[in-house]
Amino acid sequence: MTGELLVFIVLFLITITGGLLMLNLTKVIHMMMALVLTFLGIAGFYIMLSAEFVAVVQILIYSGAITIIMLFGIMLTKHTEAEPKTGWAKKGVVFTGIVLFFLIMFKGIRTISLGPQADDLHVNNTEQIGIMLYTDYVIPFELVSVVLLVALVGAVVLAKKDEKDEKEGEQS
Amino acid sequence: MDYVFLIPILPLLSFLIILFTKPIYKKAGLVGTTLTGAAFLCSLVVLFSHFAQGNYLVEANWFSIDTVMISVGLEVNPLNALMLVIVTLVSFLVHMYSMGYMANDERYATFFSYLGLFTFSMTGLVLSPNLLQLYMFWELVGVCSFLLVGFYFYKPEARAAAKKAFIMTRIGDVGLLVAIFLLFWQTGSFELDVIFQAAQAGDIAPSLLTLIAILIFVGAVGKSGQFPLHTWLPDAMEGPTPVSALIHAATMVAAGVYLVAVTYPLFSASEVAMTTVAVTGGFTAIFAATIALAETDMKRILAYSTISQLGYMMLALGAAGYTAGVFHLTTHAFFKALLFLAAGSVIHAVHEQNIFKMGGLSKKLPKTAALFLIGSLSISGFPLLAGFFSKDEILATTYGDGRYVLFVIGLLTAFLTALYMFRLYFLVFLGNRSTEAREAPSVMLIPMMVLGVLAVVGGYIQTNWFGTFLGDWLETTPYTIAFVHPEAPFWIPLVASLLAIGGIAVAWLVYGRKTSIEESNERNGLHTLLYRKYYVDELYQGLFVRGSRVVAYFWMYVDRFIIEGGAAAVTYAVKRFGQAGVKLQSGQVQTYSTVAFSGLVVVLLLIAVLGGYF
Amino acid sequence: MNESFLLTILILSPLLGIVLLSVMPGNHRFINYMGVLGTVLPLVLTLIVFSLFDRTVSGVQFVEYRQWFELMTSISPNEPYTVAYDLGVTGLSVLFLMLASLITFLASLTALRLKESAKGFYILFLLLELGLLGVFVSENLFLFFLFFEITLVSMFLLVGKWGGFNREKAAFSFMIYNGIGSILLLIVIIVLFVEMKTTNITELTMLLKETDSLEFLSGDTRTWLFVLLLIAFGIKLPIVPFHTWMVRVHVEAPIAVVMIHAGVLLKIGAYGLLRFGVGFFPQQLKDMAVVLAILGVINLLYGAFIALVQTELRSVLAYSSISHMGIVLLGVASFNTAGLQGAVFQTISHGLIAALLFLLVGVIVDRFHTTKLEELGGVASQAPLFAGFLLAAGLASLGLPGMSGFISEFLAFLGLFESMPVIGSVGILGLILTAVYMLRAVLAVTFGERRPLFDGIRDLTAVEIVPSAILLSIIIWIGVYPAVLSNTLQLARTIGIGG
Amino acid sequence: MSSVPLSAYLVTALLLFCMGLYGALTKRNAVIVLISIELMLNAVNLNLVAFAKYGVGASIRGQVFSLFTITVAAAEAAVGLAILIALYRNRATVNVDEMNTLKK
Repeated sequence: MTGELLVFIVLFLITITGGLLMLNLTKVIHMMMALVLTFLGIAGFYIMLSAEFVAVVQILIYSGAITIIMLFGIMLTKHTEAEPKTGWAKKGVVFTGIVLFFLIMFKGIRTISLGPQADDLHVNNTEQIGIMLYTDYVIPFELVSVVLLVALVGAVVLAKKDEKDEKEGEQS
Repeated sequence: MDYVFLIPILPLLSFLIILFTKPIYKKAGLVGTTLTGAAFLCSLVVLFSHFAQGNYLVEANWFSIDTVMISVGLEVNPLNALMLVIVTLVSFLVHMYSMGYMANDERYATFFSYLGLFTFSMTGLVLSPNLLQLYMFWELVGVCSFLLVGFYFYKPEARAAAKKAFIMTRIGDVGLLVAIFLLFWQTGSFELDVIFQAAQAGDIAPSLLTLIAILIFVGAVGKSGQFPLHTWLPDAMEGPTPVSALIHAATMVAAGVYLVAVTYPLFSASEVAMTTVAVTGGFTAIFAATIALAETDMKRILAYSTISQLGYMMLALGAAGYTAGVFHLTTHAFFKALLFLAAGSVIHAVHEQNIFKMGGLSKKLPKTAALFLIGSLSISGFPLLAGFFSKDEILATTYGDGRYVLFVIGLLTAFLTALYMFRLYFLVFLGNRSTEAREAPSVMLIPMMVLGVLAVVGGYIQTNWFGTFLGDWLETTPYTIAFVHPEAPFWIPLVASLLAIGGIAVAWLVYGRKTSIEESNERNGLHTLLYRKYYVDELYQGLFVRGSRVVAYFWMYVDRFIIEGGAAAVTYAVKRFGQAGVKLQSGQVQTYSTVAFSGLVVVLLLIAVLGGYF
Repeated sequence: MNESFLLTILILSPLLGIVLLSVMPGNHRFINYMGVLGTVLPLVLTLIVFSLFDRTVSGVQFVEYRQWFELMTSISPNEPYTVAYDLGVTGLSVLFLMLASLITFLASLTALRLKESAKGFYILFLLLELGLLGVFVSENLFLFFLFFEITLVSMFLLVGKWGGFNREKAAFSFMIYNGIGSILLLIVIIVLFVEMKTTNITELTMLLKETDSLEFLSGDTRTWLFVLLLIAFGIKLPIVPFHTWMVRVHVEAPIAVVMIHAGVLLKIGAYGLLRFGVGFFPQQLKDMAVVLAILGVINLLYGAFIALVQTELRSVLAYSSISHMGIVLLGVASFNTAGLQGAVFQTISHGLIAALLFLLVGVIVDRFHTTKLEELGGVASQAPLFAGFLLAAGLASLGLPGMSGFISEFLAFLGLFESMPVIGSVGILGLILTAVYMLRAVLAVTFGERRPLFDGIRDLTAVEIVPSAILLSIIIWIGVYPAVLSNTLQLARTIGIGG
Repeated sequence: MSSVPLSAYLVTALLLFCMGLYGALTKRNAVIVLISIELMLNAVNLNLVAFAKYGVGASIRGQVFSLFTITVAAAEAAVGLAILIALYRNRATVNVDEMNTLKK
């Protein structure tokens, strides 16, 4: 057993445990926290896969930003009561479907092995990404920025109280 | 002879004219009487030209069944010509009589239009040269009878009686219909001539021929009120009395006898069928006569008497007495029509039908009483009146045919006939009970007088003394039928007369001498049995009416619960399937995506399994 | 034969009325009259077709043929499957055509008293007529099916919107049953199309008759197709136990629609059975004749018995229709000229009689607001004319000679007695039962004590007398002179069996 | 060669994807549903990065793609949450069972 494999197993356990906890915990906040575990585990995988920059971004965006946003979301809405139970029939149908889906995909990817391994990813990883972004992918990059801007504005507009609603709120 | 067609057409014209001018023209009776009178004259002319020219037949194509052409036509042969005269004569007289009897009825015109339709149908029936046409008119007269019995439609009894009359006769009609079908497939034709030739040539198997003859007889039983389909005829007395005289005494009910006479070649070819006819006739004769003994309603007594006399005719026909049967049919038409019209005159005068509530009417209604007496004597077989000769002929034939049991029954019936007729006569016309009554107008009396004369002299067309004119004429037929002309023993007329007079005497002893007789409510067993008409009505009510209702309810519940239930189950299943679909459309994204994902899994599974990845 | 556009004009003629109605404002005073006028044009055209129809020539007349579309298939790349626009009339269909446009016209008259949303009613009504006319002039199974479906849809809407209390239930059971029927019919059509490469009815009849060697379809397949056809048209006819929808529709639908339904729509079942069942699969029919006859007897007696104890006039008439359709089955089952002729006669005659009876029921509903037998009675005192017509219609229905019902029943049973005398003897009891239930119902309405409740009731009005009198006189005309049907029918030549 | 094969990463990603899917389809709280979707996106990202190292024509492009995905996911999270809050204000619930406006 190599050290790499050991690390993989540890990360795998962390990630899956986080996922399972998310599915099985009852309080919403706890679920969020379990997910942070998963996100961190995934970041570990990124490092193993010579993607330091992505790993850092993962930690920043997911474990940081998105989690915080979601926590805000939870706090702004009702969260005190426990997650209501879903019917067994529906759960069963979904679970069976997912297990079948898993088995089929698993069968497909179990022994997959593609081409040679890329060796130079860890060399100046961030630089490589930066070059790539500003050369080949400059247009998508700019578009993504527009998307982000739109999302920002959209989120503000959506979350802002309607003036009409406000008036009605005042009247009532 | 070429104006034979006028005979049915004139009454039809009467029907149509009255039907369409009903709201504007008030002289319906006159129109009907005139046109029927014209038809009667035509019949007379046809009768006499038949003596000169013999049989007559005209036919036209009607429609085709594939290659078989079905025709309609008019036929005159001795039997037809005689029937025509009887029908049109009685119809004419009844028309005339009704002008007085129905004068105050608000549906006066309707009555005459029905009478016209009936006369049309009856003459059409008589003139038919083929069985299909005969059957059509056969049903039509049934409908007219139905309409006229139910003429007082607001009376529930009339409604029930009309329905009963139609349905009971239809049961018989179905027998006739089946016989017609069988004959058609045996001979390929409805024409009587063709059928008779085939029967004579032996083209029809004997057993089948017997079956056909009996089926035809079933039709006759229904129409002529023979046992066991007799119960409608007494009930049919709910109709106006002239109708009872015309339809339920003289013409339509005699159509059964006529039918047997018309298809006589078929009957004479089968001994079993003949015996059936004779036994049914004889049994009906005495059966109905006994019921008439206990009946209290004037018209119903006459109705049972009609049944009994029709049984007599059947007995004659069954005993190979073709002439005797037709002869009695003729005389019976006269005296029974007379009796009914006279009874109508009484009812018209006193508005009462129970004979125990009448009495002493001979003083108030002398003419009616005299005419009724003539009729009663004639039907009882009093010597030298019409009924005497025809009854003798029947008794002689039965004796000559060797059916001694039936002969005795015939004699007994003759005695009973005299008894119940004079029971009726004495109770109604003698005694000194005083009832308000006025003699009928002459428009009613004249027809009765004409019939009275005929009831006296009508018998002389066929006697052993002055010649058997009627028989010689009737029996001119191209078919070989074994007509029986036994040498009647001299004692038969004697015994018959004695029995008739004996019957009258017994009636006198029981009913004639007393001044007034109350209807007694105490009845012994036999009397009750007779009074309840042997419980035949009750039996039918219980057996057939209830029976069919039970079956009907059974099927209705099967329909309602099993078939509707099955249908409901199908609809329920469809509905549930639809509801399941509706449930999926819950508006919840999760449900939608679950369905979409399940679809994906199914597709993947299919690809995996069919593609052999597993 | 020369190409003519008469039939196309005929089936499109209701469209004129539809267009005119749709541009009229819905509350216009003359909207009902417009609707009636819309049915006059098809009637006139049908009369023209009827009178121009050559009764001395056999075969299909007024043929119109246009190629509609072609299907290229991998099964036979060189022989495309052709679907054609194919019209024509035979002696059989011209009679049904006449029946359809006549009854539609008379039914439209009875709808004159309709007050609410008459516009929509008449538009759908004319659409129904279009479908009916199309069904009877189609010489092509696809066209037949198309028009058949048009009748279903318009009928569904008519029942569902203008019906009685339970109209929606009635409409849905109508749709479900008839939908199943059309699916089966479609299956048969498709199988025939795939196997025979044509859907022309006459061509199919010839091909299927000539190939005794079963070149095209095996005997088993034919039997199955015949059974499917029997069920498809049996639902329409209807054959017990597929009849519940029809009773419901009879009880719930508006009177004008019931007249068409009982008078014409149910007759599509008989038409289909005669044209396709007898035409395409004579051998199979012969093999299953006993089954058919038993079904017929069941229909006859079952309907009669149940009609005997119904307490409501419409139900009595509905079950009486079932009973009468049994006679059609018996006629078909006998499979000889007399029987088949009887079946056709009975179909036409029952169409007329049922239309007349329901027309009068419409009057009852209008005047007395009830069809319960025990609540009616003694009507003959207050409305003698109405009572007279009802009595005449009832007598016609129970097969009174001189009216069309008799000759039809007579022929059907005559035919049956040749092939199956025993079944015939059982079935003939139905004639007695018919008399019993019909008289019971009719007399319960007309006869009986005068009811003061009904004093002052209006007798028939002119607009009711005219259609009743027309129907009754046609019924009597056919009864007195049946050649008017049999000459046109040319049965042996139309259906193609020898005597 | 690395001792951890490509399929190991792929199976991990598959597991995560399945968990996310299960959560997205069964959880009632809309926030958790959103988070579950994020989890599915993460699984995809993991695949992208794994292919960047072990895939056909492996190169840095896979990582760039995953960055784009993360960006879009962030935007999605933001907008989703905004919608959620707007909805919550109108209907006072985050229970997806009660969000059935698609039906009407």
